[in-house]
Amino acid sequence: MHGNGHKEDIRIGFYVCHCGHNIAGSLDVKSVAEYVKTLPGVAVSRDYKYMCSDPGQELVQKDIRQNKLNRIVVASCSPLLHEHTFRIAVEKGGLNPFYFQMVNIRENVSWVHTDKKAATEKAKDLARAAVQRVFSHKPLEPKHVKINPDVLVVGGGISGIHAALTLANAGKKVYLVEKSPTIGGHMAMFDKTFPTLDCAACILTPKMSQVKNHSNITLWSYSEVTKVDGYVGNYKITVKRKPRYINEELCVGCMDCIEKCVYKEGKTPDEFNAGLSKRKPIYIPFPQATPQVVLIDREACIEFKSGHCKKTCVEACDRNAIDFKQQEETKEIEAGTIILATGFKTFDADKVPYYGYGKYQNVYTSLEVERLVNASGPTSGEVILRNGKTPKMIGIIHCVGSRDKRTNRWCSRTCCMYSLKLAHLLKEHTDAEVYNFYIDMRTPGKAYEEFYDKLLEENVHFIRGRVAEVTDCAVRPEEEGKLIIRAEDTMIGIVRRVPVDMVVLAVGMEPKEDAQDVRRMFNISCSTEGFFLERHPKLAPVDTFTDGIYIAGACQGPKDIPDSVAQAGAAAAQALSLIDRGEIELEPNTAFVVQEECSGCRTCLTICPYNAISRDEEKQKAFINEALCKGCGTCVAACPSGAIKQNLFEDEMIYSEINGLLKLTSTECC
Amino acid sequence: MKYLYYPGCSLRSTGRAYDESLLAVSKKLEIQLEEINDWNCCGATSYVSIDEIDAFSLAARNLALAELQSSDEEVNLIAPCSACYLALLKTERFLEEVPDVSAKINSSLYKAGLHYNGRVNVRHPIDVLVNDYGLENISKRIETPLKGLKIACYYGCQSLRPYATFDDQYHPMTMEKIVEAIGAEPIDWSLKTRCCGGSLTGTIQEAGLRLNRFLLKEAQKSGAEIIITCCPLCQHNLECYQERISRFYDEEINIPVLYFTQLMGIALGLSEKEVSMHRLFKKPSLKRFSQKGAAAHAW
Amino acid sequence: MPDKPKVAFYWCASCGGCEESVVDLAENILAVVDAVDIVMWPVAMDFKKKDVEAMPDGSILVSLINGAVRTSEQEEMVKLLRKKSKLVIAYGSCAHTGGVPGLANQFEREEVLKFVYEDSPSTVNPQKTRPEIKVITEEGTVTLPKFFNVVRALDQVIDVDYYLPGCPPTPKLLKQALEALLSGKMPEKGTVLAPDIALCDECPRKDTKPSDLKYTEFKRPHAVQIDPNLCFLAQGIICMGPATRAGCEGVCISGNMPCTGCFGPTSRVKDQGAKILSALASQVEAKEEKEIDKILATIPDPVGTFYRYALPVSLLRKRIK
Amino acid sequence: MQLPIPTNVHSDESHKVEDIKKVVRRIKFESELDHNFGEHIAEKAYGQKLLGCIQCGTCSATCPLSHYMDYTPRKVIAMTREGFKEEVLNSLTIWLCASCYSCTVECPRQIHITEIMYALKREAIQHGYYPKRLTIPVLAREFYKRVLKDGRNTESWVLVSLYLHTNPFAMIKEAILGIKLFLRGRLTIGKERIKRRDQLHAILGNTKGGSQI
Amino acid sequence: MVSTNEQSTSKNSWEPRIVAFFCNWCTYTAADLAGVSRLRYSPNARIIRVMCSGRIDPQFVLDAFSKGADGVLIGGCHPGDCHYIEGNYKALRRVQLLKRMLKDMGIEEKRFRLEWISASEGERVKTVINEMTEQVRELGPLGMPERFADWDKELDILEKEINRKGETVDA
Repeated sequence: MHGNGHKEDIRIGFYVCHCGHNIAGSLDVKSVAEYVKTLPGVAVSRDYKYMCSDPGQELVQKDIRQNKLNRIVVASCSPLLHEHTFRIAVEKGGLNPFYFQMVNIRENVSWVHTDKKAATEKAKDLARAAVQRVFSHKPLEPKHVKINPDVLVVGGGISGIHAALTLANAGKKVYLVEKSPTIGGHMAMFDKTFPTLDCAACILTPKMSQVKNHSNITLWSYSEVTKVDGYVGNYKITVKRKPRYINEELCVGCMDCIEKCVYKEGKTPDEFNAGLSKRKPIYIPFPQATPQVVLIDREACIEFKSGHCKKTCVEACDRNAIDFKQQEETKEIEAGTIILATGFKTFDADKVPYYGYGKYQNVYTSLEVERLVNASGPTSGEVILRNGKTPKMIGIIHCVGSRDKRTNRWCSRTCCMYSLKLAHLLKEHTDAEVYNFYIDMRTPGKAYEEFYDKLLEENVHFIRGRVAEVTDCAVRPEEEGKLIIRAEDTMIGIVRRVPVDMVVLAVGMEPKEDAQDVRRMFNISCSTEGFFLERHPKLAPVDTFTDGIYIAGACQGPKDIPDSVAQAGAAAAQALSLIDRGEIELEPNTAFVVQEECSGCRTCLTICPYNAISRDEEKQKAFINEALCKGCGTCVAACPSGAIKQNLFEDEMIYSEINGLLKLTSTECC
Repeated sequence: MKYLYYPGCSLRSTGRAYDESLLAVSKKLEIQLEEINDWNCCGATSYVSIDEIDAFSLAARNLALAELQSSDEEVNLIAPCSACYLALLKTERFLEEVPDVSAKINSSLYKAGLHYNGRVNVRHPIDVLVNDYGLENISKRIETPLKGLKIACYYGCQSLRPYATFDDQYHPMTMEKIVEAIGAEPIDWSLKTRCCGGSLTGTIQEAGLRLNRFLLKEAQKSGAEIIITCCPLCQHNLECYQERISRFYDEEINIPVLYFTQLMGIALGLSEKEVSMHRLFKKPSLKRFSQKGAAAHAW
Repeated sequence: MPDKPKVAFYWCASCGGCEESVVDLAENILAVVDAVDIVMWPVAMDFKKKDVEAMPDGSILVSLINGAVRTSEQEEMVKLLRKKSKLVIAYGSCAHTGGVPGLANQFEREEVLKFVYEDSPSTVNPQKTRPEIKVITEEGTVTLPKFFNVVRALDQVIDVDYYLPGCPPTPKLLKQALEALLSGKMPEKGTVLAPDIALCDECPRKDTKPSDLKYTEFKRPHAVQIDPNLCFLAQGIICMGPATRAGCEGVCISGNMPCTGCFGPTSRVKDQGAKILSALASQVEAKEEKEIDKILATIPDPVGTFYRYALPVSLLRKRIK
Repeated sequence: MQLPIPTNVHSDESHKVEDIKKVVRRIKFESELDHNFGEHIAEKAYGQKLLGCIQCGTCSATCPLSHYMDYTPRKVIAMTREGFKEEVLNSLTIWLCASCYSCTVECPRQIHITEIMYALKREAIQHGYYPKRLTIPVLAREFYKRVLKDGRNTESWVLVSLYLHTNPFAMIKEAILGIKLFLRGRLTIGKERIKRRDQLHAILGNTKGGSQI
Repeated sequence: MVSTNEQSTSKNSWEPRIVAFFCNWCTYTAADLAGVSRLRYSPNARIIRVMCSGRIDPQFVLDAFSKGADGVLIGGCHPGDCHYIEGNYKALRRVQLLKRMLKDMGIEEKRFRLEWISASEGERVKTVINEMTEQVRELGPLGMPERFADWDKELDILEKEINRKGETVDA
């Protein structure tokens, strides 16, 4: 049991945390502490209620001083949560913070095992591994990097706009990159916003023009990020600026060119009107589009298709802003932090054929209805169906593409509320009978439940039951020519057939098509559903696992406008806090080549993903640039003669962990 | 092309026309069907209602027999009746995916000196015709294209649900493709997988008849001249109760209900007798095609 | 010759090449013979076991033992020499890391015997005769040593002070070792008496290895025309150099043959085979599992290639049944 | 149009009308529930998902027969989950299920509702709850017996015994249809039988399910 | 070289021991998620955290086996998702060759497994650990340390014989 005589006099302090009942309820913390006390090198072994609390940390510091401890092991939660906390505590106690190792007996043990005996055994094994590991720990200095104060915001919906403005108002330079020709996102398409029913455009457009006019914001619409290099504080981003075939500086948005286009009528489905109207090849998405610049759709424009257009648009433009030869541009920018606010897409109703979208012309998606009731929409706010009639009976189907394991299993959070809003607006516009078919009514927001009350009092029908089918097969004369909605009225316990003139599908929110590509590019993770994954669901909701990259809005999960704005503000604040600190401490887990041991075989050179390893031609040996090394350790594993080492993850440390886990004490290895 | 063939009980009684026409069509298309020796009832839906393991074991015996009869690495077994198709398919699934059920079935088989290795692939004749034989090859052999004949394809429940493997569960199109391949015109209607009530016509007739009435009316309304189906029980229900439905509901219902194989046979130049039209209550009027057919035949 | 230090040479499971290498000291051998008193050298001199047994414990300055340990006789002899010697040097790859005989650890004893006495293509043995461990004749009882199931490096049987690596060790290394020994300037116990750096360090083709090497295929030396001036790995030929200790001065390389790893790993490496595997596999130019396997399939015998000399001291030691 | 009164529906309906007129005290005490019932059925039907039902009613709305059921399929799931064993096993619902699998493929929680119905039917038989003169279980039983005996189902024989056991008068009505079928060779008098009935008897009846009927 | 276990493992109380190397960014995070989600899985795996699956040296795998692990599990990010661009591909390549080598050395394939588990796949951590525990349990103990001890029994026979002879002489 003794051994290690050849080592320096190691005095380990071991602490096992109860974490209230979280750990102590599922394993015997006392016996873990007692067991560890018997291990070589352990001078102090204690259990304590909450190690991360101030008294817990002070306990460690006091022990370091009084018991001359020179290694600390804490068995508590995941190192991803509290490793930093304890390192600081160790440092305050007067030890190098890297003389510390954390044992995860909560997420990896107490929360996942029910057999108390087995859990205790496992905790002991993990503790022994850590105790043996710290023998080979070395004092290290953390790496510091400077933070470039400029910020990149990706996505110009309400979240991106709000984050960009917050940062710009704080005096930071912001690049706002938006994929589509205008900022505004989904919110710009909405008519009214729940529960206050204030007009979306009225509250959004002022913010859009602030973005355009802010001296600290560089707005690049119709642009996409194509490459991200670098690391926290020093990101290098490549942006592709797609050609609009309009000189952005010259165009004033007078729209004369659109007027004069050889197409008298639009032929292309208008994206902004959810395809309910047609636009011309030269167009501006909507009157308040920002920037207020037109663009030409290459796919639709005769000049691009045949080269034989009269180019009446060019004639019409007295500022000579039209430029058919415009090329795609590639811009490089540098930013210290990045906020991703790339938004969501609505569920594709084609995937649920039983609701007849695309088959029956009077089945609409909620987004289409937003445009239909909008005064600036294709019908100037008049609710006229595709068959030219005004509906007298309307059915709104909730949870389309939500809460369904065959499509999307999550609740999209906004549909209940916007369905209520649409029910109100449709009733207001048409005086029709409106039926809501819902599974559960979810109104958990400020003044939301009150809005539901209002709708109930407006005598909107609420049928609790998921719709099985929308069909035109009539079984009664009164059903002829109608769309029949079949659902069980679960409150009453009877199946109902409700014939309506218009069906509204309350489509859910899902990750954008390119969410996976975006997250790869920015090196962040996605949750199973495909939304961007936050660092911690409660405590770090806008952080990601990559330092300096934050997420805001519906790209993180379904969210309504108030939540998106709140999150955008939070993301901006996180970025600001980093920028104002000026620098960030990085894990010193970099690799280094022991010069006298390197044979210069070049194996590592081919492997490093960051080109951090170069060859010193004079010495004929490899050399690792610490600033470029990110600490993956791939070269260490590959070095055939064991000449590369990784701080915090040296071979010896891992071997001693393996030994410890397999119930071998350090004397028994090798 | 060679397949093992599991006709099932219905095809030996109410569904004889299905059996005979399928065999005739297969012969014409040079698809060899070899009947499983001494096959037994698949268990259908009734058996599962009483004893699950017995039901699976019944079906599994057929699978085991099929394996005995073929040395192919993958034994393709055609089960034309929807209930048989599902019962066999489901047994295959459970054998593969539910270990405790699988153990019980295997021990039952063992008691009978049988063993099942999982080599059988249960196939629906539509699947085989469309995916193995190929629509193009069918088209090539058409002698009497049934041009302009409007057909409602009715799939019923169990050929597709819940384990549809060869077509979409909601909007199946394979039978329509066959209809197109033989030159006829499939009509679009939305009830092609709606239930016909199964044995309810015999047990709770009001319920059964109402379901069938709905189907028949909708098919007629959609302009179909003929309904074709791939299930003996569906065919029986849709065809044999028309008179009663007309009487009950006091409305005219009159539409021939054929097995899809019967219609195919006609298009392939087989005679009405060969595809067992004489077994139907209501023969379709295909006279306008017969001239051409006869000519081709004589040739 | 009471003043001269006593030296013993002994061989176990080996090919005799190590003995040859001692003779390869050429004229230097005379100096050695002059300086020491050889008390045991089965290959060259007629000393008996009992002569050694008669010596006091620790009276031999150094025993240089080559070969792996495979039989009970070898075990007995090395244990005897250990007792009588102040120092034991494991001489050559077989004693150091198990060597080529150690590859027999891919098989069970019975498999080996069966192959040798029955199945090998050059064997004619219809009666399936096997040597008997004990044969009683009129003249007396003749015994054969027990043939172990496991081949071992020397330090897996006795305590070893130093290692002279190589198959065989070079005369230069032996000379250096003997000089150090006689002058009493030996390093820390357990040291391998060769540079603790990989062979590439002294490889004559070092500069010809590209820095962006990726493997799309591995080639076997006999199957290709080998470029005499280009790094073997750059030619797709497996060379153990990066994972093998230096000290041989690249003799194989100079003979236009890749390193096969006889000097064993550096002191930082626990398992030579695993390390070269890691290095080579990391550089395979493929991302799809199937593609990777296709490229790696061009290494027909990974164990035989990566552990040619070091299977008995590898982490797994021997194939399990 | 006035619907004809169902001739051969088990006439529970009339009772119900009276029930409503009567003042009936309706309450369920926890002690009357079988709290293991839900999990028991979930296990049987390989449908742990049963417990994940959100009571949306898609099954009921998609069911072609829910109009005839005493409890909609959704209710049956809720009652099963909560342990209303008596009511569930006594219900008409489980016997009306025609195994069309619509609910199974439409369920947003992917609950294997059809399998649950089968499990409930078996449970009802095992516990002697099944309505002995209701046509559906009788058909199942007669079918079961026929196959147990011969290995194959001869439809004519099954139907005859069905009517004999339930409503002999209905047979007269069905006779015309029977004759029509017979004339077209679609009903046989002889019984279909397999040869190796010994195998069949070895295979069947190893579990106790069938012995309950 | 020969090591003994502190707690002797009798045959019937034997529990598989799996050493799991998880990368910090995906699989370790997924294991944390499994914890936060209170998923229950078998306690047979012991996790060692490394920054990237590319850090995993084949020596670690062999070392774990030789020290008594019955199975070794490596968890990394899905292809294309590596936090360090391509570390997981390097891990995959090594694993593919190592698998072959282990097979040649007589170690059953199911004792060594590489899994891609992303940060959000807590459920997968549970499934994989449960699955592997059961597979290894079926295979039984690998017991390399015990095998080493067993192999080395042939060595001491001679010595024992000599000693025994000595004893009889003494007697």
